Amino acid sequence: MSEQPMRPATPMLRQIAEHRSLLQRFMGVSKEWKGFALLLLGGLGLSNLAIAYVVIDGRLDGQWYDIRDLGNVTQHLRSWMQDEGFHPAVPYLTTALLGALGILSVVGGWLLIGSWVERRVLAKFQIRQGPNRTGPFGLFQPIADAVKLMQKEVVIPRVADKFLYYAPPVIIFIPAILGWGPVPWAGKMSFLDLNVGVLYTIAISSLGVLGVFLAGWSSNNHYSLLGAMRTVAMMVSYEIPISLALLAVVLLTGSMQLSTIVAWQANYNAWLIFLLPFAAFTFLFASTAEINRTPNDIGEAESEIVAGFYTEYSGMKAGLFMGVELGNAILVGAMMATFFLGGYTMFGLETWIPGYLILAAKIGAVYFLFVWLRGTLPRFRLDQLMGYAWKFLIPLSVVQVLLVAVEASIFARWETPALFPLAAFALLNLGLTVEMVRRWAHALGYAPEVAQQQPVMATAIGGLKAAQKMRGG
Amino acid sequence: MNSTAEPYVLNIGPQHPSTHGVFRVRVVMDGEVIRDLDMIVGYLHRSMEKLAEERTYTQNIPFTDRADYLAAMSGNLGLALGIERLAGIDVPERASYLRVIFAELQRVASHAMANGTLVSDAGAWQTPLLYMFREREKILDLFEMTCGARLTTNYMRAGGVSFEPPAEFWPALNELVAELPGRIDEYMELLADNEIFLARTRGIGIITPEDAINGSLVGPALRGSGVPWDLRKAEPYCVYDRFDFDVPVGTRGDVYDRFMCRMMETRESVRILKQAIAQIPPGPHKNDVPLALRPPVGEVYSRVEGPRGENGFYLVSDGGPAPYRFHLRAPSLINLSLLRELARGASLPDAVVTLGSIDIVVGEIDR
Amino acid sequence: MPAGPHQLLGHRVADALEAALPGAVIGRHVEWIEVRSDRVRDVLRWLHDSESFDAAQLSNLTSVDRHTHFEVVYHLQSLDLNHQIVVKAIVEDHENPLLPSVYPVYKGALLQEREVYDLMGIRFDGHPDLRRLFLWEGYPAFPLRKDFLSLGQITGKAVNPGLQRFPFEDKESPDRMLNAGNIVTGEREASAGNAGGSAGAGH
Amino acid sequence: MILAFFALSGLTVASALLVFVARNLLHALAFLVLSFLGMAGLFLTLSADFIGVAQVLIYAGSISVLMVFAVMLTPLASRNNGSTLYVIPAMLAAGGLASLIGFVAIDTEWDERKGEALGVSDFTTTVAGIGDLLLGRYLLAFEVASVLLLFALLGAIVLVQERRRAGEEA
Repeated sequence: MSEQPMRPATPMLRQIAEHRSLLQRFMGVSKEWKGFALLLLGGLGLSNLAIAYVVIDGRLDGQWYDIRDLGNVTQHLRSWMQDEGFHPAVPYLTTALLGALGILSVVGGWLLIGSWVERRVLAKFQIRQGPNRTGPFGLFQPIADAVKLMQKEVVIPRVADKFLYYAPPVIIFIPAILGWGPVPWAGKMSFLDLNVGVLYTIAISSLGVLGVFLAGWSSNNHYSLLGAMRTVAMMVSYEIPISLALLAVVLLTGSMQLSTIVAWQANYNAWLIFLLPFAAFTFLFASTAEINRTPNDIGEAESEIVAGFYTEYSGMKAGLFMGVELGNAILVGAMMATFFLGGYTMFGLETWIPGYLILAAKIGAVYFLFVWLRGTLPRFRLDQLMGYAWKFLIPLSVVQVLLVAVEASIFARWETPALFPLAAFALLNLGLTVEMVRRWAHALGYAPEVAQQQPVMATAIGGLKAAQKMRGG
Repeated sequence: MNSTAEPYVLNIGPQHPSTHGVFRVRVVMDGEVIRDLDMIVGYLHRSMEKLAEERTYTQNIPFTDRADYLAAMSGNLGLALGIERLAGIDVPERASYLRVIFAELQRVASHAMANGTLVSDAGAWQTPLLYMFREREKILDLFEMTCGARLTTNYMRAGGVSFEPPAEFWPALNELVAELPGRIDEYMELLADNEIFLARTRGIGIITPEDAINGSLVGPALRGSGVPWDLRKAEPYCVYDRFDFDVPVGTRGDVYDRFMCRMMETRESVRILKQAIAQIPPGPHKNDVPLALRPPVGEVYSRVEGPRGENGFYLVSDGGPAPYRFHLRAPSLINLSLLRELARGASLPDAVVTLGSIDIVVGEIDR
Repeated sequence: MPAGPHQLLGHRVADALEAALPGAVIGRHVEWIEVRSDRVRDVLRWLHDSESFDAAQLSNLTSVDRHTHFEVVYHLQSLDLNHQIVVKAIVEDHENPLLPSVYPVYKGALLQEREVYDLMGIRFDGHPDLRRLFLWEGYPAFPLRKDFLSLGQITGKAVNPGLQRFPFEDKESPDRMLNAGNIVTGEREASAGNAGGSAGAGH
Repeated sequence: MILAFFALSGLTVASALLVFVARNLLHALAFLVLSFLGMAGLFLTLSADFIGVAQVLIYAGSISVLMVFAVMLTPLASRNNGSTLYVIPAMLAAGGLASLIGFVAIDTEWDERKGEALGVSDFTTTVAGIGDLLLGRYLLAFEVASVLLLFALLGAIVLVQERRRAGEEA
């Protein structure tokens, strides 16, 4: 062995040794640029101070240029149109189109960047780089992918049911976009503030089943059909826990309107995830089943049934299915944030930061959780998942609904500051959830293997006799 | 399951994410349950055994790279040992140690691949696989330093090994050996107590020790069933009798046991590596052996404990420069003898995991 | 002597076999014993059941073409006693080699016997599923036989019975693939030919 | 509003017709779902948002899946609409029903509320109103329906269990 420093011995090791991190590259830039960056930061800080003054002063509230709530803009626009004396349909249509455009740009923008985010985050979990060649940080990767997918030949199986084969990639997108309707992005910023918002959400999510089934059936492929039947069975089963979890939310807040649910959480400064931990878990878990994400992605378990219900789709049709998965993931993130994480509010922070940014951050957090799960967990089996829904989530959810009904009636009649009953409910629900889960799991005969039966170490070799001796001893 | 449902045929492979190569299985399914299974191999058949009859013994060593391409070193070693025994060639001591070191490194790399793909089959989207690839990459770097190739190493020769490792090799090896136990702990934390992984692998694909022995299973598939059989101890080749190591043996014979056996074997390999690095003597790495070797008339069945089990080489010599008959006992193929019995009545996800736990390499099945 | 370190010497095995199954052993060698091909299943079953030999595992099964006859070589392994026994079955009939399958004794022979049948053309009587393994049904030759054209002789005289058409391809309608295996709805048919299962989805 | 009404009713009626015309059972199912959705849209134009959403949830979402399973799990189901001898009685029954509905439709005085424009405020609290009615005035009917459904559920479970036991014996 020589004393001099070792040269990397293989080309790849040499490449790794020569690679500079982002920080190193930043430290390498010239002094002038650093000073410029510092100046820029200072300017930003000063302008923020000016904005803060206006906000505290209160003269910003409700102005059309108050971008903390984009609803102000449309409100002013509508009142201006009514003042001008347009036909009553014009302001209606204009605002409707604006809102639709907003939703479409959210979903479309996400499709443009989502796959990059997912692959990049997943890559960090998997100690690799992820796409980093196309554009800055690989940001143009989704565009390149889309271009590639569109150029690809769309192969249609000869025995496929042509009529039904074309429809699903479109059908499946409908719920992913319609679902955004009732989501409140800020106080006045919700496209369709239905007073049956919760019901609407459930109804829309149940529509996705049809697209999946038709895709699987019309492809005329066993993998597709297996995937479709798995997905349909799972979606139907997990709709019930979702409904029960949301029923608990509705009982406690006393409204099915999404904006009211958010306002309730903001009013009492209590996120529902603290009050209803089991409902939040149920919703999250069941949602992963609904949208086919790990650990519940059995509908497209690639190690078993290739790509599940869209095995036979190629080119942009397959791309649409993948895009819908991305879209659904943030839709579920929005629902989770709205129902359980306080929506666009953040304990008063929404006065300072636009509510839609807060909601986007929460969606991002939930989405990050999804990617984390995908990067960590193996997948369940179909029977395990169905058993989990029917034997575990549904009975416990029913119990929880009863409990919440009692709590809600107490809450409505108790004349104290809301903090006390809510804190009591939070503690009670958490404790009861843990106890309930423990007991029910015990009753179902599930016992975690405390002492794992690891392989034993044999020092001598042998055959069947040795094996029997080891097993007996 | 509804028994009146019509069974249907599902064609898994040759291009399928879970068949680990061009391996094809036709299964008759009833809903999600497999009723019958037929495996169809040969997509990668190169008739190595026939080709080998036209080549000299040394020229045949590269074939063993291409047979089990995830454990080229073990294949090299088995054939080299066979040729040496057939022709009566001595090996320098240093070469024996180098062989042990490389064979054990290869075992670590191959087990990392096997366990990673098994967990991938269970649905963890590539994370464990890529974690295990990290160590495998380092090992392949070591191979590349030494003999210039990463997979098809062609490293062992009759009478020694082809190259002395370069100076960079030893510090890199020491570093790897020092960090491997921590990495293995990391995987154990990630997987061994993971509830979902346990639910997917505990009690699935159980092979009894009787079946395992009778079905000619070898390697981790045999040891996972509870049979303490390891050729490194049973028939110590090279210098394995000088090392202190244990044989991990499963208790139930299910997928999880086979997985854990591989994990723990990796630990034992690290133990062996440490001892080998400490003991390795100086000296030549190779004895001079004529290229066109003409062993005397006779036959030999040499075998080594490869990552997938008994890598056997049956060589028949008629006194010429090429073997009269060259047979490669492929553990991947023979371990599949019980596949049909295991898969019948299992559900499709279970069968996929079971196949993953047997750990096949299609290049070796088809040869 | 290139015997394995734990290989039992042929004489000891041959003596014991002679006592138990007279007439089965036709040749003895230092390393192996040679047995009559029609008695090979009895021999292996006896070795498998015997306490003192305990040949629990069929470690390896292969065959050698000796121009005039075939040798089928069985490497038996006792795990408990840690020794190896080599048994060779001499198949005299070079035209139509046939010997009993040892699948009833060793399940591990399932694929190994199929491989020998595929590449060497030795048929095993009593094998449950004797089909080609690597090559396809109907491939006209057995490549490991010594009379199969090898690379050195490829120029000139004989015609190489290699690929004439893609395996499983139906000549009449080129875009239909015949079934490679012969399983149809769960029942394995006795004949080794194709038995058109459902090619597409069964709707 | 008129435009929406005609578009939605056109969709509903056309897809309902296509349900009968389609030879393929699953095509018919797809059209049926489309028809359900059109109906839900009609409810929404009538400001009955609860019923509209419930229509989507129950009919388009759940009943259709039920039908899908019924079609898929029926052994040896011929998945085509075959021509059968039931055509003539079915036509007669359908004609009778249509004439009944037509008679009622013609007989009804549709002009009853003419001139009284219904304000939006009349419909703001349909959900609360429905809830009040269900758990107040129509409590008995509501409870009877719940019990009926519960028994149906239990009955289904019992039926499935019986069949499994019989299958095990055989």
